[in-house]
Amino acid sequence: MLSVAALNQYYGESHTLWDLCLDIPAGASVALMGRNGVGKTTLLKCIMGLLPARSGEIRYEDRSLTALRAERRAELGIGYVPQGREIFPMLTVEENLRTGLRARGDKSKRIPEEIFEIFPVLKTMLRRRGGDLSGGQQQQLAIGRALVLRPKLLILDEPTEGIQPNIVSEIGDVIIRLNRARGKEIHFEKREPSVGDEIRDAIVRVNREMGVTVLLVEQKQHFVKRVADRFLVMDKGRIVAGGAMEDLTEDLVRRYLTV
Amino acid sequence: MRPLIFGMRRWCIAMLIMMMPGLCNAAADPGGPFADALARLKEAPLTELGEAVDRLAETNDPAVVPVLRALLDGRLYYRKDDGRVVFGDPAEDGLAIVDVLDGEALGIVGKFDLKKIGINNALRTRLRETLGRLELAADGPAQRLKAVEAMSKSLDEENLELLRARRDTETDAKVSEAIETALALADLASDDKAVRIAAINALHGSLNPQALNRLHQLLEKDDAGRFLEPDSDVRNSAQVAVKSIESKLTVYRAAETVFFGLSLGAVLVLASIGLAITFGVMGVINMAHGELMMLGAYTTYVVQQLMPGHLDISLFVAIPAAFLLSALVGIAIERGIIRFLYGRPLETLLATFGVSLFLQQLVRTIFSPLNRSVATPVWMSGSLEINGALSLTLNRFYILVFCLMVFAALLQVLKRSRIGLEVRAVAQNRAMAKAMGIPTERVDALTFGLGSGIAGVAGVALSQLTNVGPNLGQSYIVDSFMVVVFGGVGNLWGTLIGGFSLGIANKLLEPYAGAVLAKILMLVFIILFIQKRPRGLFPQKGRAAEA
Amino acid sequence: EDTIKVGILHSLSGTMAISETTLKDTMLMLINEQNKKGGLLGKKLEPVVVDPASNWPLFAEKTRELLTKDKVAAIFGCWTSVSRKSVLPVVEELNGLLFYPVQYEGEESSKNVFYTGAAPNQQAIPAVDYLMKELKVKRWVLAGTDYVYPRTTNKILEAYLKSKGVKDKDIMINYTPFGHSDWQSIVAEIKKFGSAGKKTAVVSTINGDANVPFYKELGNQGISSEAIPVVAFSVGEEELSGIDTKPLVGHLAAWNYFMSVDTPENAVFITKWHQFIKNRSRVTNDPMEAHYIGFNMWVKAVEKAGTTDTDAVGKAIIGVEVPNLTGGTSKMLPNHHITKPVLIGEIQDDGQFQTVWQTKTLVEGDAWSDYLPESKPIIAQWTPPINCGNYNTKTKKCSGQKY
Amino acid sequence: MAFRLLRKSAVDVPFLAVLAAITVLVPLANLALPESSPLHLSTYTVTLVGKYLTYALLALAVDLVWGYCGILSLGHGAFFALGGYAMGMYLMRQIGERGVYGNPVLPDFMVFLNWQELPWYWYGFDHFWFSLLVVALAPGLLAYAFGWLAFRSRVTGVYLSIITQALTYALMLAFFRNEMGFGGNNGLTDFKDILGFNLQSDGTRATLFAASAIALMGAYAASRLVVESKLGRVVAAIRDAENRVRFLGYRVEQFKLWVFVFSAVLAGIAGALYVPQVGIINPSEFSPLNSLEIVVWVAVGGRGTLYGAVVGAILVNYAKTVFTGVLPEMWLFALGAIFILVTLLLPEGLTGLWRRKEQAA
Amino acid sequence: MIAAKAEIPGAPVHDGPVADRRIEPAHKPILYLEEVTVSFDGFRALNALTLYIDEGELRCIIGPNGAGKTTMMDVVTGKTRPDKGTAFFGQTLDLLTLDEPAIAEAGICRKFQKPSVFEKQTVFENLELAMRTDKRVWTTLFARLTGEQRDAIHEVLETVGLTAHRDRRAGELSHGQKQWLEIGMLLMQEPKVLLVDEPVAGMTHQETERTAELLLSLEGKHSVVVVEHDMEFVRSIARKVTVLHEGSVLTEGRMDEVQNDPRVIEVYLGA
Ligand SMILES: Nc1ncnc2c1ncn2[C@@H]1O[C@H](COP(=O)(O)OP(=O)(O)OP(=O)(O)O)[C@@H](O)[C@H]1O
Ligand SMILES: Nc1ncnc2c1ncn2[C@@H]1O[C@H](COP(=O)(O)OP(=O)(O)OP(=O)(O)O)[C@@H](O)[C@H]1O
Ligand SMILES: NC(N)=O
Ligand SMILES: [Mg+2]
Ligand SMILES: [Mg+2]
Repeated sequence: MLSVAALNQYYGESHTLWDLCLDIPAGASVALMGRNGVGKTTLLKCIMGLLPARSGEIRYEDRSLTALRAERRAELGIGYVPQGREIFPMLTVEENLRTGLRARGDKSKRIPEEIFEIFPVLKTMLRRRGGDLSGGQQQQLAIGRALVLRPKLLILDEPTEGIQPNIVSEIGDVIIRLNRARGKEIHFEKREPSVGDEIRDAIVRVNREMGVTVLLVEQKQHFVKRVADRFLVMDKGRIVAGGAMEDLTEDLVRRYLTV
Repeated sequence: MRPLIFGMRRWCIAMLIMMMPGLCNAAADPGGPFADALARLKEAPLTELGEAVDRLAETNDPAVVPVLRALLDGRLYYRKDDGRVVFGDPAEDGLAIVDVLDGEALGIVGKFDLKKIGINNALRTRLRETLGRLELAADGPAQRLKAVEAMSKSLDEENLELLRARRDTETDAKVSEAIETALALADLASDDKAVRIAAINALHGSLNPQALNRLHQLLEKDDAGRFLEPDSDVRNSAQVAVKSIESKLTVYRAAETVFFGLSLGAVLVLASIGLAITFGVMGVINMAHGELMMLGAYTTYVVQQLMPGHLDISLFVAIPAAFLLSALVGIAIERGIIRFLYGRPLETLLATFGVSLFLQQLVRTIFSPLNRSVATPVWMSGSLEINGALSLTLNRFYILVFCLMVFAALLQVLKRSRIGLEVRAVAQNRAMAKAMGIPTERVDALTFGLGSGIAGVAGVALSQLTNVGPNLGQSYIVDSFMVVVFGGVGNLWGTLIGGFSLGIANKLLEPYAGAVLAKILMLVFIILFIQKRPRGLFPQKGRAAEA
Repeated sequence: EDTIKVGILHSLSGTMAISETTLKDTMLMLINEQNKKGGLLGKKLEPVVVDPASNWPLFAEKTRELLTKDKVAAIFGCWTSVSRKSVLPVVEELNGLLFYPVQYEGEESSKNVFYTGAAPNQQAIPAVDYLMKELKVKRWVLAGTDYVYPRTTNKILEAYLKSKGVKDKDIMINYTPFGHSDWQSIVAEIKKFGSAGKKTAVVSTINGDANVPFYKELGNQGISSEAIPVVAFSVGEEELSGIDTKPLVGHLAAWNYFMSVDTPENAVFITKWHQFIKNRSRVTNDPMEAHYIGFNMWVKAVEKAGTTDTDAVGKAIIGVEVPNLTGGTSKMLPNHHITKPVLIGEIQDDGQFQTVWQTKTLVEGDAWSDYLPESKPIIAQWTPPINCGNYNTKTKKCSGQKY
Repeated sequence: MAFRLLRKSAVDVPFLAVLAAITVLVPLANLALPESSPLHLSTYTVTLVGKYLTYALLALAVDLVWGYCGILSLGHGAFFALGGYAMGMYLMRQIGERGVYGNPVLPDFMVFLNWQELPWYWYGFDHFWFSLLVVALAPGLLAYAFGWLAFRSRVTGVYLSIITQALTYALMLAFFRNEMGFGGNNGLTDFKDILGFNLQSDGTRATLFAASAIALMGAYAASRLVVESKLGRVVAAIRDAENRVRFLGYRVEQFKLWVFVFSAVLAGIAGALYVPQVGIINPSEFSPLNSLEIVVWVAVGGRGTLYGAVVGAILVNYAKTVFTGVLPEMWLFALGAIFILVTLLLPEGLTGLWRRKEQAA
Repeated sequence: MIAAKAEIPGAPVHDGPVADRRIEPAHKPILYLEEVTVSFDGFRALNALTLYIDEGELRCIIGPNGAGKTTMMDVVTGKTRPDKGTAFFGQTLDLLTLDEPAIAEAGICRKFQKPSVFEKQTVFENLELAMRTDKRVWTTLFARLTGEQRDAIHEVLETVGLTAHRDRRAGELSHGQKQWLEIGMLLMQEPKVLLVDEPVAGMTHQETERTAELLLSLEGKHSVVVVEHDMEFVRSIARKVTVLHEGSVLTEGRMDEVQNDPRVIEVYLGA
């Protein structure tokens, strides 16, 4: 699905990514981990085309992305949820969502209803300006906005930062549901009927067949373990380890993830 | 409401067309009194021309009206070599001339072969009056109205006689009213108290400026402190009539002031609305905005030069042309300069300041530093006469309408098309907009082009009001920024409301404070207003705005 | 190669470029003509053009540059009074020569400046006389741009009108800022003032750019030249070329020259101008004639003095007579002003003026107005025994400009 | 800390040294060397450079508020002009009886506009010390009143910029009015002498030049001390994150006000030195375009460095002098192109070029 | 001299259920929010919120996104004026009459949800700016660092672990380091009350632990109010927890109590 080869990136004179290589098979859900400042965000931005790479190649679905502008990459089905949410502050929630419509390619003028099924809070705040939302609401909006594109590859940079715990787990569910490639069933323990349950049912209904490939940067290990089926570990601008989630050993964690 | 009379010039042209037939069969006796009088017309020095005109009029020849009309319009010449008096009309490389006496077309001659029979202002008034007497029975009611108006300027016995005679046969209500007013004015001088009172009553509520003056005179005292009008009854009626007229006038004056304010506001709005996009939405401090307007104004000029015979429709060509030209220049500026400066908004100020110097000098080099003369089409000249006290100048009226149309169109574009949303998204977070699949470069170019194009269209409107010269832009740029900021950056409605309120406030102040002080007060007002509302009239509120 | 340098100090950019660029071209033409005739004192004349950019301090700086760096023999330049005021101390300090070609408010006479435009008595007063006598005007609107030339002119006119028995209530004075563009209220005001039953006229000292919107508004509000004639002192052919004049026919201007004047000298001048500027539609105007006169006077004086030395030329030029373009001969007076005819013209639809009145003889420019109490006793005389620009005939003393 | 010291020694010392050298050498080259000497500097040059130096001081003032405090003032020309008018009024009063009407008290323009007596606000200007006081006080007080209102109401960004522009525009219109008693459009001119010295003598000019250079040095050093002080850092912090500074307990508006007033006073001093050298002050100094140009000088030189502003002001004005003489009909093209190219190619201004080189080394 | 609530001048007597549920009444309250309501265009971000913070206590505030936690801090620090209600600091200081600097000076300091440091200045300078001193204009102009002040800065540098980075520009720090720097800046202000909005967002597990230690070490010396969504972190520092929901207090109590409150589970914690 996505492969990066020998990628080098510099901020001015400072070399941030070093001959970086990675490979993400279609349908996978990959967690990218690493300490603060090792270059995770930088890598994602390069993939998205928001930062120029000095050398190396990025391929996506058998075509080279290297020469494409960011907006073309979005049209090809790469959705991006940036670190720090990057909501358009003066646009209303609805307008924030509508920004993704152009890249859908189906000339649709309506925001797909499934977004509101996933994040009902957005529906109640359609007219409020994005910048006025609380931090957590903004995060939901950012994910919703990326989903408007109907992405085939979804890139999320620390999506749980500042999110209330139950929504964090919902986001996890959403990611799993969108990804689905693992074919795992998600179990919702039905207790009393509640709003939350309805949401989950909705998510289950939505996009069963989607099979979105996911690339996720995340610090919370329990979340990662639940959502991702593979991991990659980055250190000092390189990928230093990777594999199936089960292979993420304590040793690796100690070496690359603790301060 | 009464039928509307359009401006003087439209009427003149109507006259010209109407007299054409008369002109052709004007074959007068070459040795007769008419020919003599004509010869006298040609020879008389300016001081004696008046008598010559009277002599000509007395001949009662059918050709008198066209000759006097031509004299008035400056179309009467005589040939230097043989002294034949001719009508001259501009033609390719000179004047097409037609003999006055026998109607013979004498072909086209150069300007230097002819001498114009010139008149002056005093004579013009006299000519109009003479023509008025002659045309009191003309076919067109508008013509008759002019005739009555010209005659009321000097209400001697002869004129009164004619007017009284006309009163009985006149069919047009407006003309009748004008005649009644004229006669009533004359009656004010009557010896008979009853006639005077009747005249006053007839003038009750009249908006004819002479009526008010004459009524006022009735109330004045002479140097010895005696009333000019001895009879107190007459004075009392006059008092009442004056009151009624003045209260009407107050209302119309207020309406006039509001119109003045709206039209000034329309100019401000037009000048700033493009800036509301390039500056307000995109955040580019576009110092070249004024020059983009200037380009629009020059486009109007060029279009008029390119289609000389079609003045009336030239503006409709100029508007899209100016939009395109300014938009293209705007896109060029954006692609060539501004796109390298996103994220450095203050530096756009420096670069666009350079661009503005450049564009100014460019038109100076191409068109010379002189102002260009942009003609006003007939349908935009003169005024829409609501009544004697209130008339709306047509150019301003249309510009007001045009301003609202441009605003509505722009609003629709920004609302209906995707570009409105996308441009704001790009302005707020360029990288994220890209990541959402918005082609930021195209959006930037189009938006800047749109704002610039609107500046060009504003230039077309300005060309109808003011100088078309290299400095046009500079005289509006400060005001434009003021309006956008006053209205609240990023809010088109704010620009509209802001522009109109500043316009009206300015015009309300002007009669009391004078033009300069009014402007100063407006500026001080803006400064103080911004203290109260630091983000303009329609601020962008909340957390979002603080980030 | 040895040349005589002539400085040309006219704004080629900024607000005044509209008016002044033409004067720069006029000077280039005149110098060109003179060189064709063999130059001056056997040397070629070399124009030095600078751009003071409508910026008054820059005028002073450029003057200094011309006089010290380029060492020009004379400077022809300035338009606005403030630019002249800015240049004045510099030409006096460095003892240069300045020929100033524009009608102005008077109240000045410098040893180093020659005023070839009209003083108020050569323009304003005759125009008002004409309106009073010929058009029987009884009510007056004095409308001007708010700066010193209109202020002074209006003060002189007000005094003059009052001396003729005009009452206060029949005079309306209105000032507007430079470049004023929204004339709606003021024109409505004038219209109201003019509807009081007495013949009313507007005496306009409105400057430059403000005229176009002013006249447009007049036309649109239906104020014809017959109803309320406007006589302007700052609107010439050049200004009219930027206005659609059809609605303005019959409004007036007072100048010392019109392009339409029918004399052989003028015909030659116009032809040469068209050849030089390579554009047959270009017009000529009064300040151009002033430069024509001024330049010819300077040439004559240099020839007479046999040198370009300032003091010698300054002495020689007084009394020099050269033909003007209206058929007379203008003379440089000891007060550094010249004699000029006064012409009143009506605007025609082709953008030209038709002369409707003119003085029988040439009028001597008066540096110090007789209608202002403070300047009444002052005279300028740059010949012995007085030899100064403001000699107070009461106190018998000189003051002011360098003497 | 070390970093700052380094910066100071790298630029400030040579910069001040050059200025000091100019202060001494230029007047010497003008007065002491004979005109025939190749090293002689003409009075024209001295006056010209003197004018540049006052512009440089003005640019320095703008850089303080814009480069360091983030207040883009589009109205600093107003403070400059006020200082200039204060000095001009002194110079007018010095004319005394030598005016054209010989009135010992009233300036000429008042005489012929029929003023009967000196308006009260002209009192005191016959004293030099009083005028100097007003040179600083008038701009300072205006800046104080304006800034107090604006900063207290938290007017920021373009809103602030535009009302500063409105301020100078309103003052321009006001000073154009002859009723104001400042000579209207003609302004104040025809000055004779200052402190008894003839303004047109070379000695006086050289002295004025030296005064300008010294004022610039003083202002530069003072400004440097200010921006390197803790106050300077607070102000820079305000520029970058105004709200955060408030939550640290600083009264942001007072800091802004202080810098704004300080800068306005510097601008006033620049104006006061400018007027006797160019010989005229008129309301067009208040024109919004003039103020805009000052900002352009600073941007061309490179903002937020102090010396960048000085370099920018001098270079742009030098270019103007040269172009208006050499390319009288095309110079706007040249100047426009320079502005565009500097923005595009040198984002940190001309001095940025040099800084970049230094960093590379 | 423990002032009973009713005796506090200016603070209205409040006998609502929240007050009754106060757990450790022995402590003297330092921050009083009573019936505070804030609305934005009709939307109530805070709805008659009543909250007391005691001197020296470490209080965690949790609640769903949009519950009004940040808005509550905005009210306390003077950034937002409430429509209704009162806010007192100590017994006499009416926060609603003060502006931001005055509140900061009185001793309430705040860390923002988004790390906000002066990116162009060094770590050292950032701390110096924050330091508690006379912050008037003229004194600032002539301010020189005393040895004592320098020591204080160094001490804080040690505390937040940035000694090695003291001369780096703050903009060059990683996210976590910026968070610490900002906490350091709070410490420099020697506040009585620290409001800390989401201090561990974006931190790795280990960084989070260090932050927890840091905050715990402040307990007793300062009142600390922490807003955080990371429950592990909250658990590790929590003494008393307040749960906000839709602009008012849903419940308040010890962590284990709160955690098992079905309402909290429903609106916040989830299954
Ligand atoms: N715009 C920039 N200019 C210069 N250096 C940068 C810039 N952005 C990031 N860096 C540096 O590049 C390195 C990688 O940053 P990046 O944001 O990719 O880290 P990260 O792994 O995403 O960290 P975190 O977990 O804190 O988000 C860091 O050392 C950072 O300081
Ligand atoms: N200026 C504003 N205009 C409109 N709504 C606002 C504004 N400020 C805040 N809100 C709304 O008020 C509510 C409370 O916001 P607040 O930021 O206090 O939540 P929070 O509890 O801090 O949430 P989070 O945990 O997600 O940061 C939110 O719904 C938000 O959208
Ligand atoms: N002298 C003039 N017209 O300013
Ligand atoms: Mg990151
Ligand atoms: Mg929050």
